[in-house]
Amino acid sequence: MTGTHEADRTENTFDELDTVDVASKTPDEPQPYAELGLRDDEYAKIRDILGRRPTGSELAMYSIMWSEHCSYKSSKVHLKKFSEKNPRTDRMLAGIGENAGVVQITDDLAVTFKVESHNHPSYVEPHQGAATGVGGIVRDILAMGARPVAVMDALRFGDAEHPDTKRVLPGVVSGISFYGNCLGLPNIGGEVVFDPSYQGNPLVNALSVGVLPVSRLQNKNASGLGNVVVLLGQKTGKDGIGGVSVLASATFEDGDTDNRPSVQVGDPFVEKLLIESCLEMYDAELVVGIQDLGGAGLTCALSETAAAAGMGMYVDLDRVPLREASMEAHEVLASESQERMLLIVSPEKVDDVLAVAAKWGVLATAIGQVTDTGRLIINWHGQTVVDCPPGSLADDGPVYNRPMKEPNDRALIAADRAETLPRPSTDDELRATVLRMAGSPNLADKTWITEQYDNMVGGNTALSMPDDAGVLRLDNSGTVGSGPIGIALSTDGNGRFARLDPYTGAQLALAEAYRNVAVTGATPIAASDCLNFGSPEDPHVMWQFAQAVEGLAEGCAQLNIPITGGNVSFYNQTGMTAIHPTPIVAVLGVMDDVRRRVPMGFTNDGDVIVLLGETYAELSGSEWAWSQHGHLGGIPPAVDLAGEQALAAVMKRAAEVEHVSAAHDLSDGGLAQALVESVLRHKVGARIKLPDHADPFVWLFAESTARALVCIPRGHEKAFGALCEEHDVPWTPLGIVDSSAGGIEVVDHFAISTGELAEASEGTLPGLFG
Amino acid sequence: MARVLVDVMLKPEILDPQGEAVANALPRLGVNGITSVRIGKRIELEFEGEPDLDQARAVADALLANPVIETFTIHLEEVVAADTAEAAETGEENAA
Amino acid sequence: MARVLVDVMLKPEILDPQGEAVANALPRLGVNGITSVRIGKRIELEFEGEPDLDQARAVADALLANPVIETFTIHLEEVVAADTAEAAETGEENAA
Amino acid sequence: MTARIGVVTFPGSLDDRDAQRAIRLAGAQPVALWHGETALRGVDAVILPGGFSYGDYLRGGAIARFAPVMETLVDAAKGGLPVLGICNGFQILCESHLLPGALTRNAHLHFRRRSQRLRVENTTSAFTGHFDAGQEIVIPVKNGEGRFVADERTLDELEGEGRVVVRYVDGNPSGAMRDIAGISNAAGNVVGMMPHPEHAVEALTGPSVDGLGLFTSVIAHLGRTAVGAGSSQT
Ligand SMILES: Nc1ncnc2c1ncn2[C@@H]1O[C@H](COP(=O)(O)OP(=O)(O)O)[C@@H](O)[C@H]1O
Ligand SMILES: [Mg+2]
Repeated sequence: MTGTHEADRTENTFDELDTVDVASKTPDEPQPYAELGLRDDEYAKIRDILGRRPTGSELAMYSIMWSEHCSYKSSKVHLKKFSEKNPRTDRMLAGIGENAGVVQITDDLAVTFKVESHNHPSYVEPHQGAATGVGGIVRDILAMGARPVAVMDALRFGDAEHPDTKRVLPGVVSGISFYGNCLGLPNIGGEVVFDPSYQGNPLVNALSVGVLPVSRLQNKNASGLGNVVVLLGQKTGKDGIGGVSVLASATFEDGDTDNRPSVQVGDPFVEKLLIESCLEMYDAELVVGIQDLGGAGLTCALSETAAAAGMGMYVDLDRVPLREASMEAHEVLASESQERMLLIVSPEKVDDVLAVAAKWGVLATAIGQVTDTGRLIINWHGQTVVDCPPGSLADDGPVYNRPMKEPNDRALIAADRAETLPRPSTDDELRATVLRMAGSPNLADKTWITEQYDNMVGGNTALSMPDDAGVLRLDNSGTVGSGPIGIALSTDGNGRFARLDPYTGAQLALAEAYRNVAVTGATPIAASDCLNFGSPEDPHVMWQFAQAVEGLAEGCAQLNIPITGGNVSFYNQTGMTAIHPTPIVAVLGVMDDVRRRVPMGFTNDGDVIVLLGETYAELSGSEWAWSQHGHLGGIPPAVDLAGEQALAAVMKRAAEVEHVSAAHDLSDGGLAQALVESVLRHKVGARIKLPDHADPFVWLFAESTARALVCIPRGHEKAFGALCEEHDVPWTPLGIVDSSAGGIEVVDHFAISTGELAEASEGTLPGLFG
Repeated sequence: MARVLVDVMLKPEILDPQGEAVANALPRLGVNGITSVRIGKRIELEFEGEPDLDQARAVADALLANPVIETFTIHLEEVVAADTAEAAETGEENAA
Repeated sequence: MARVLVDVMLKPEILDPQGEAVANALPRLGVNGITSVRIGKRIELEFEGEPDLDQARAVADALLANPVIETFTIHLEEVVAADTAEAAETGEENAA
Repeated sequence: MTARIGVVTFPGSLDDRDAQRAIRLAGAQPVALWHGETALRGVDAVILPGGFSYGDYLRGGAIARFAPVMETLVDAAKGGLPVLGICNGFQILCESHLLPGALTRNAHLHFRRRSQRLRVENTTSAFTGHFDAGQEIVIPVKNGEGRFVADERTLDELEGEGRVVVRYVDGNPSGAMRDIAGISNAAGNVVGMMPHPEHAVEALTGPSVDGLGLFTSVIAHLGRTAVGAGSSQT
C-alpha cells in the first residue's frame, strides 16, 4: 500500500491488515484522524509517541482514549480542585480516579457509590440507552469488589407536554425498570424534572451503590509478570462502535453508518450472572485485578489495567469471542458490547476462574498475559497491530485549559428578580396556587414512574420513594457487619439555580442532597457527582463548569465530606443552545441503627408539626416563579451550609432518641409543597397556623434552604425545642397532624381536601403518559 | 378476507438476549442441531376492506419497528379457510 | 441454507394488550382502516445441517409456545440471496 | 424438629435470599437448592422464589421448567411435598403444569410494584392454615407478567373446588382474570401466587408483616402431617 494516492481512498484502506510493520513502512499513508475527532497536534503527538504513524487499530484506540469522554481533557484542570479541597479522612479507601470511590463505614465494612450519565444514548434509543446506563454503573461498583445493592436515577426531560417527551420518558423509565428489576437491584430514589432546556438532550444519570468487606477491596492493576488476562461475560459484537466506524467506511467522507449501530443492547440476565460469578471469585481470592468494560470497551480496560500497574501486556485478539465473525481488529478493540469484565489472574488460578464462570454459565476466555515490556502489544491474525506504551493511552491524553468567559448577561439576569413578580393576593388565589403547583409536572406525584421500579428486592430497603432518601439496612446475613446499621442516599440537582449562578447552584444541589439524607436521621459522610454541561468549547459553558466545580469543592470542604469521585458529561446541547448547567450531587449517609430511620409523611394524630430553619423572601429560580410565570431570573436562594450542618445534627440526635416521628425537607415548591406531600403520603391531614408576622405567600412558596418540616410526638416538644436551641436551629411550631382536618387547613386562609390534592397531584403523570 | 403480516426482527448485528437464552436452553431439552435462535415479532394487521400495503408499511415504520435496532418485512396474506394454510403472497423487504 | 420459522400467536380468545395498544394508537397516526392488531413472536431457528422440521416442532411444542395461551405455525424457509425474498415453503398449523 | 425448607436458586433468581430470610424469621431452617442439581436434600417443603429466571425472556418460567431440579421437584410435588411458587415461581409452576392457567403480560403493559390488599379465600392449603377465611392482608406485588389467565372451564373449576387461594381486593394490579392472585393444586400442597409474602415479614422493610403467615402456616402444616426425611437432621 505504499505510495497511496487519492484514488485509493475510495477503497477500503484497511482491507489489507494495517500492522505495525506496514505502518512503519508507509509513514505517509493518509489517516482519518480528523474524522475521528483528533486535532492536528494530537495526531502529531501520537506519531511522536510511537515514532511512526499509528496503525488503524492504534489510531482507533488513541482517538477513543483521548476523547473528551475518556480523557477528561477539558475538565481535568478543574476537577483537581476536588482532591485539593477534600477534607482529610481515613475513611476513603479508594478515591477519585478509581472506578468508584470507596468509603469505610465500620471496622470491616465499606460502601462504594457512583453516578454516571447515559444522556446521548438515551435520546437516540431511550429504552436501551437508559437500560445500559444502569448496567454500566453497576459494573463500576462491582469492579471495586462490592456487591451492588441498589440503584437510583436522576432524570431530566424536555417540556412535559412536548410530543418527543412522550417518546423519551416512557422509554427511559421502562429501560431503567427493565434492567434494574431484572438485575435484582432495588431502585431507592431519584429525580424527575421537566424543563424545555433538555428538549433535545434529556439527562439520564444512574447511580449504583455497593457494599463490601474492607478486605475484599479490588483494584484495576494488571500486576504480576506472567499473570493471565481473562475476558469474562458477553461475546463482543459491533455495538457502540460510534466514531470508529469512520475507519471502516469506504470513503472517510461517507457518513453511512447504517450497519454500525451505536446503540448497545443490554442483557441484565447476563449481568446478574456476571455479578454472582465475580463475587464468588473475589471471595475465593482468585483475581489480582479487575476492570469493567464500559465506554471504549477493551481499549480502555486493557490500557488502564496495564498502565495502572506500570506493566506491559500482550493480547491475542483472535481469542476474543465474537458475536460476528466478520469483525476487524479495531472494531473488536472499540466495541462497547455490554456485560463484560476484564480480570487479571495468576496462572495457577485460571482453571478455578473458568470453573466459577462455567458454574454461572458465563463465558470466560484467557486472551493475554501481563508482561514486563512496558508495552501494550496486540496481535490479530498472527500479526502485531498495536505496540504502544499503555500509559500514553490511559494517562497521557491531551489536557486543555479551555477559554472561559463569564456571560455578559449575568447582571441583567440577576436584576430580573422573581421577588417582584405579581403574587397571589387573596386567600382564594393562594389556595388555587397551591393546587396548581401540586399538579404541575415537576411537583406532581411520581408514582407512575416509580411504581415501575422494584424498590424492595433484596429485602433491605428501609426507606425509598417517595421518602427523601433511600435507606438500606446493611444485612449481616449477606455481607457481614455487626448490627442493623444503615446507609442513606439522595441525588439532587437544580438546573435553574445553576443557570442563575453555577457556583451557588452546585452548592444548592449539594445542600439539598445533604439535607435529604440528614432528615432521615443519617449522618452524611461523602458525596459524588455527575456534572452535565453543554459544549466545553463554548467559553460560557466552560465558565459555568469551572464555577460549579469550585462551588461544589468548596461546599464539600465546608460540610467536611469528601467528594469520592464523579462523572462529567459535556456536549449536552441542541445546536448552539446548551442545557441548563446541571450538576447532580449524590450524598451518602450512615446511621448506627437503621430501625431509627425517620420516614416522611403525617401519620399520628396530635403530633406537633414544626418548621426548622428560617424563611426568607427567596423566590428567584423557584418552582413558583417558573410554573406560575414561566420566569427564570434573579439570584437563587442563599446557601447556608452551617445551617445545614446544624439541621443535620438536630435530626441525627432527634432520630436516635425518637423525638421525631416524621420529617420532610423543604425544597422545590417550598413549605406548601412539603405540606402537600406530607398529607398525601398516608392521606392524613393537618391543621396549620402561620405565625402572626408571616407573609403567607412568602412562607408558603419561598425556597429558602436549611429547612425541614418535622413531626414531634406529644410529650417530646420541650426536649426537642431544647435540642434545637442547643444547635442554634430556629424552630417554629406550625400546627398539628389531624385526620379530622380532612386535608390541609391553613387556619384563617384556606383549606384543601385530601381528595382534591390527590386528584391534582396524582393525576398529572398518568394524564400525560398513559 | 386478507390481512397484512409484519415481521419485525432485530438487525443481525444487534444482540438478541431472548434468542440467546433460548439457544442456551436447547441442549437441556436434548436438542443439539440448532446453531442460532433469533426472536422477533410477528404482527397481524386486519383491514376493514382491501388491505393497504402502503399504509401498513407506514404503520410498521412509525409504530411497529424501531428503526434504530430493527428491520421489518411486510407480506399480504390470503386467509384461506380457517387458517390451515399460509402463503406469503407478496414479499418485500424494508430496511427502514 | 435453510432455516425454520416458528410463528407463535396468542389464541384469539386471549387478550393481547400490546396489540390493543397499537390498535388504539393508530387513529392518532391518521390510520383508520385497520380493525385489529395482534402481536406474536417470530422465531428463526438455524440448523447446523439440514433443518429438522420434526425437531423444530418438538421444540416449539415444549418450549417456544405455551399451549394454554398460544398456538404456533412452522415453516421451512429457503434463505435466498441476502433475505430479499421470502417464501413460505411449507405451511402447517399446529394448535398444540 | 426444625422444619427444613428449600429455596431453589435458578440463574436469574432474585428473591431467593429474601425467601430464606422469611423462612428463618418464621422459625424454620432455610436450605439452598441449586437449579442444576436434582437433589432436594431431604427438605420438608420448597419455595420457588421470585426473579427473572433465565432472564424470563421467552415467557416467565418457560426455561426454568427444564432445569434439572424441576425433574425431582415435579414428582415430589405430585407426591405431596408442599411447594410455594412466588411470582416467577408461580410462573414456573404453571409452565410445569403443576398448576393450571398461565401468567401473561399485564393488561397495562407496565411492570407494576405496589402494596396490595388481598383476601385469603382458602385456609386449607399447606401455606394458608394460619389465616382466617376472608381475612384481608397487605402484601407487595411487583411484576410485568402477572396477569393470571385460564379458560372459563378451568376458572370455574378452580372456584368450585375452592382453589383460589388469594384474590386481589381494592384494585387488580395486572388485569388478572377474576382478580386471582394465587391458586393451589387440587391437593392443596402446591400453591402459586404473584404477590411477594417474603417482602412482608419485617416492620422495617415491609408494608406489613402479613406475609409471615404463609411461612408459619407451612411449618404448622408440616408439624401436623408426616414430616419429610430432613426433619430428623438438625
Ligand atoms: N426517577 C426516579 N427514580 C426513583 N425515584 C424517584 C425518581 N424521581 C423521583 N423519585 C422519588 O420520588 C420522591 C419525590 O421526589 P422529589 O420531590 O424530587 O424529592 P426531593 O425533592 O426530596 O428530592 C423521592 O423519594 C424520590 O427519590
Ligand atoms: Mg426531599
